[in-house]
Amino acid sequence: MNDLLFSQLSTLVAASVLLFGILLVWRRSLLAYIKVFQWQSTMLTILFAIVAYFGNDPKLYWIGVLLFFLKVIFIPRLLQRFLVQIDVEREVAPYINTATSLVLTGVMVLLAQAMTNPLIRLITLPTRNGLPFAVALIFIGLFVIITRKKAFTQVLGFLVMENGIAMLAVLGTFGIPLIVELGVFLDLLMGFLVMQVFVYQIQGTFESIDVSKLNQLRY
Amino acid sequence: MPTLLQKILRVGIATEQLDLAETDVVQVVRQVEAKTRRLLGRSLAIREVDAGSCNGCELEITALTNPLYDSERFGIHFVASPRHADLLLVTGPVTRHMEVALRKTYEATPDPKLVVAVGDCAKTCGVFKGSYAIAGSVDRIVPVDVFVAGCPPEPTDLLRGILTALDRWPKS
Amino acid sequence: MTNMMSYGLEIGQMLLALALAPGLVGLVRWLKARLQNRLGAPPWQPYLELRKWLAKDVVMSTNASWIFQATPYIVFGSTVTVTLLVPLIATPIAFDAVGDLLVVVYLLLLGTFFLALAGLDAGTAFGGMGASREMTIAAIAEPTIALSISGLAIGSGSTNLGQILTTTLTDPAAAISPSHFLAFAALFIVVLAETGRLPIDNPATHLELTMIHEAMILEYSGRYLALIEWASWTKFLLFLSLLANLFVPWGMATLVTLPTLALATAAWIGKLILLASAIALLETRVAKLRLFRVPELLSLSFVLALLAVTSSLVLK
Amino acid sequence: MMQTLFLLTICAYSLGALGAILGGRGQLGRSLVGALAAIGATAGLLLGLTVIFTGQSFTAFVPALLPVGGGLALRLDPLGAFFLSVIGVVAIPASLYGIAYNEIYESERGSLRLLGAMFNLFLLAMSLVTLADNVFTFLLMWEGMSLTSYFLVITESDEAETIRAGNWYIAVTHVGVAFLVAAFLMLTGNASGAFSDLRVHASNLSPLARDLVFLLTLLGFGSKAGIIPLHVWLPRAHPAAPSYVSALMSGVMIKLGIYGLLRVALDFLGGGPAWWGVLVLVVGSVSAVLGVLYALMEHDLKRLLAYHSVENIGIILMGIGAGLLFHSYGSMSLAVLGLVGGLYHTLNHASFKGLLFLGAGSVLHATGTRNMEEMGGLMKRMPWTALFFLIGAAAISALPPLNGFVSEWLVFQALLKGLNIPGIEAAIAMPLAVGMLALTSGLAAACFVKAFGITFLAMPRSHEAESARESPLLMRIGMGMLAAICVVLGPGAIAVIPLLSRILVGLGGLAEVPVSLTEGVSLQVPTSSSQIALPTLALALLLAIGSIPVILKLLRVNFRLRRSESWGCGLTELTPRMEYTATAFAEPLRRVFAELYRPSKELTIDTHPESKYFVQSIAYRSEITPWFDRMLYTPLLHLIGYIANKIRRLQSGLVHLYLLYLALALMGLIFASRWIER
Repeated sequence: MNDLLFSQLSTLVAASVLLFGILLVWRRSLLAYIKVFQWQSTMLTILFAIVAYFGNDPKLYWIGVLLFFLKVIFIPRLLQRFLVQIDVEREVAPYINTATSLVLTGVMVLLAQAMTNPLIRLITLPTRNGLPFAVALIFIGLFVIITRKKAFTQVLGFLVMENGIAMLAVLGTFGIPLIVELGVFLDLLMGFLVMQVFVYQIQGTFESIDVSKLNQLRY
Repeated sequence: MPTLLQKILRVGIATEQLDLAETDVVQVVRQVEAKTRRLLGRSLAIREVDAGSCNGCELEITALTNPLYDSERFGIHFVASPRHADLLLVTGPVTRHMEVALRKTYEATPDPKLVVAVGDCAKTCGVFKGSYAIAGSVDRIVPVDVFVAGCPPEPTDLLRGILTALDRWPKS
Repeated sequence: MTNMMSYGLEIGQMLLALALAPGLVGLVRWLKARLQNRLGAPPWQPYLELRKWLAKDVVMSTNASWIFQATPYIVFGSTVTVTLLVPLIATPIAFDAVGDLLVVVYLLLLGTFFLALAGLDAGTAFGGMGASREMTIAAIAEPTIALSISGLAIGSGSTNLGQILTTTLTDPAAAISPSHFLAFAALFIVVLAETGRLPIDNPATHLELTMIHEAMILEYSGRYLALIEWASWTKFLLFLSLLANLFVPWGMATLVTLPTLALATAAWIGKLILLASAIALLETRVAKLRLFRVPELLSLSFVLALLAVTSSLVLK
Repeated sequence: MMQTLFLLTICAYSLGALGAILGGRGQLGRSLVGALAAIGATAGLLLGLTVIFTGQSFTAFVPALLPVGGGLALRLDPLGAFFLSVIGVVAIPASLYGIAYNEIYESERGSLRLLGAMFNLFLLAMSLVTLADNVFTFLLMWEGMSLTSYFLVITESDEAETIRAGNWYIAVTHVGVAFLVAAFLMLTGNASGAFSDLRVHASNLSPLARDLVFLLTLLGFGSKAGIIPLHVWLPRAHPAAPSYVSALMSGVMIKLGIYGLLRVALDFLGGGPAWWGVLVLVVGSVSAVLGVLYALMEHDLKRLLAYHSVENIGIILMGIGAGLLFHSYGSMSLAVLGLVGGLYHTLNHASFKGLLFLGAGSVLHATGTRNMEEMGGLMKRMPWTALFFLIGAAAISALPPLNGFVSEWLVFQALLKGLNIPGIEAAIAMPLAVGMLALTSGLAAACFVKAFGITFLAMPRSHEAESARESPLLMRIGMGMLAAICVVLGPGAIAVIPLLSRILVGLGGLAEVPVSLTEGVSLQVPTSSSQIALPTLALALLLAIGSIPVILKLLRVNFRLRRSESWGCGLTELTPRMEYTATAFAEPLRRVFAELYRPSKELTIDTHPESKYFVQSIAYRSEITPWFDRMLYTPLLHLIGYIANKIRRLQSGLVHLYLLYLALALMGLIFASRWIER
């Protein structure tokens, strides 16, 4: 019964983490992106807590707390400040329109299911049913990075992808050693800061954060 | 979302309560409510026709639906089609362009129906009187049940006018 | 269950649905008024409107044909038939064998089809616009509905409403499975679209250009208007009941005795009030979407439904 | 008994053809030719029903006829009998309708003789396709069917567009025949061409050869059935042909593609691996969705219907694909569910599409145009046509309790059951198929609101529509018969479905005992509690609708009604130009699916030379080129043109050179045959 509850709960929360990933594809205002990311990270924290509780792994709580501070409070706040500075509100005209993107998202989820299906049959972890969602989330993050024009959105895509990786780790292995996790966090932070600088530079050069303008550099 | 809810709670109900002092307004309001209940099953649908007004009257009419006056609490609401309406609220001196439109609106409203002409212009054509663009006051185009005087009339006057018109509602 | 009682139950729930539908809509309106800091019309206002419409004359366009006159009856009749099919307070019911979830959806589509035709019948631009929009939204909402139905049907192995409810009732663990949760979210969006609520359609709008449902019925008056509005209110109640009962069936009567039925009715009304409040809150919070954003919202719900189906397939 | 019916069918059609050549003009002649066709069709229908009811096959073998191909072998088993009956169902009303419709050809337009003769021969050839029992007979009749229908398509040969439509038709059909010949050659091998030998030989083929045969038949029969992208001839040929011929071509002829596919894939090959089913399912889903999407953008009433044929063939194939998929997994009762869904939709589509084409023909007859933008207000001018068209429109939109709903329900149930199939390809294909089927039916409803609403309701948009008159009695009778069938086949499904499951008994290893899909008055899905009782539902619906006015009367509700102008927001006059057009109606969907349609837009605004704020005229033009035309056929035609240009060099006009070619070809053939021998 405990295992069943664990399995159901973890899958449910994993699904909601994915849900916020899909919402990211749907929304257009950059402020909404931040909110979505915040909610997604909150759900991810809850997922860490669930795995820590049922999997009897107290150090996961610590990672959860860390994650909460970093992704629910620190990064969104930074992003918001950032948004005020670049003064852009909306993602306009992505390369693929929103309705099609959403349908493609559905297809990506199907693909993720197909990919992880053999794996799920192999392993016996109670959390295995959430794995396709994690893989799907990574795909979606990648998809957002590919199809959106604003550098800001791409940063969000990167963050979401990272959330997917964290989810894959916690569901697939019940968390990796703390030190590795810390390293990943650091990496993430560095990556994020680098991208921020990058966006500032684009903004400064083109007076826009439209990445599609980068091709002007060729001339 | 939380900010919105906080704001809603902080403001509370903005509609002016009836049990304030026994003023003239409140009495009117009470009477309107009673009458609409008796005659129309407490549901009165109004179609507003702007037959060339300066929009002063419209401002006051719009005020009827705001949270302060909230005409909806008496079952009075505005509708998008004369087919749904019980009462036409006509404003302005009828211009020649709007003459046909007014007539057609009257024609399109199902019986039983009432017409309330709002504002001084509707009765006398006001400052526009004698202009080449004017077809005449409202009662020359469609049968009017009640005139509401004022330039523009206050929401209370409007309610009083509607109330008087309801007296003319055919008894079934 | 004896035959007599089960048919009595059918008639009873039909009458109950028709009787409560105006009140439910009135409740949403009242709650919305309160959230807008207004006093608002009391929840029973729609009943008064119905009575008034039934007493008024009908004005019918000279362009219109018998379609215009038949439509209110067809719309109302098909909705009434649906009230017989959807288990509202007890399960299983006699009409489970007559129609399943697909029949419910297609019967409602029958009403929409004729309403759209009636919108075109008078030859006005707004009527045509409403018809076009309504059919567009109905068409692209259809895949989500079908997929949500499949999501529900996988668990119970059947589209039979009674069977679905019984399966959920006997297996509460399934109710917190992600597929259940996702199918609910998907269906909720579709319900908003199908019943013309915000952010898809604004039921309180007076501006023709933003209308969907109301643009089609601008020509209707008197008893026809009463029938169409009553039917659309009943449709709203039915969709909310489907949402409530399919995903949270607890409280429904499985035995037909007076106390259980009374309890079940109370539970059902409680669930409806909860959902109605949620919708009122949502309608206060969100703005209407531009018409061409609606397909995006519906494709979002499609993805959710697809996820619901595939995740329940994986879990099998 | 069966012998008599068979002979009657043959004789009536032949006499009809003969009569048309000899006379066939004037009221009497036309009636005679049409009546003979109707008699033939009736006899065929009775023959088919007899075979279905008794379960005994009818055989006739005439070795002396066509001795080269192994004689004229005919055998009518239940599967063929079903399709023969479908021919009868549409052909009887169509023939009667044709008697009155042909009046427009009395003048110089087209040849009435050719039309009458080809019509009868077309029916004969179609009937014999379902009867054929060896390869030679089958292909001969298939070709006869194609050729006669080609002549029917180009009846109005005074129009260049008609000729072009005919060219498309004949080209695609013959590409299809080429695939079929290849498939049948592989199936026949060294055996005789008799179908019974084919069954034996097919079981000895290697899996690869079987796959190849399946693919070839899917392409060959698919080109006739109109699967995407081989459907290009449908939207061209159907509008060009006389309407009752379109009804037959769309209602029946394309279904013979389904017959062929079932015959080969299920009967000869006895089913195959899972991917066959998935492939058919995918082809079906794509055809269904794209068919209806392009139908939505059409304003030519008959082209719109033609695209809907593509859609419905897609739905039929979805049922059949699901059936084949279940078959490969060995769940036979579910296989029957899918196949019965497909077959029932075949019958239903024949009835409502036949009806709709006859209705469109009636409108064309009255207004002289196929363009919906010039119609409107026909409801009052042609009340019967309008009523029948409405029934057809409701049926094709799958509205309960009409017949289209029943078959879509069956297909839906088959797909839902398919979700339980293990294996990842089913887990991906099935949910998408469910979604696409639902999208299809929703869009079809939208499309028929447009087709009916714009054509029949509101005000007439042109002078022709304004002066339209109701069609002659015979045309109304033809439509009325099909409308009645549409209504009856809804609740009547409980009587028809058991027969359909009997047809499939023993085919390709399906169980010998018919699978019961009904229980009492309910349709029942095997191994599930999903069921619907259409008769009860229809009754409840009728009662509910009928009792409302009564109850309102009892409540003493106000029943006064006043007629007045439409509410046009106070406009001086509401003119037909202000009505919503078909283009406008479809605009939201065009925008939603813009990525697929990629419409070209052209907006020209003429302003006054003095000031750009005074607009004198605005012209808006938007066109949609279907992607298969854009991406497949245009390059293909260019390629063929290029090759033909190169080959032209061979044509020198010198007789000697041609003799040399002959000699070379002869020698080449001799060598080739030696190589094949070895």
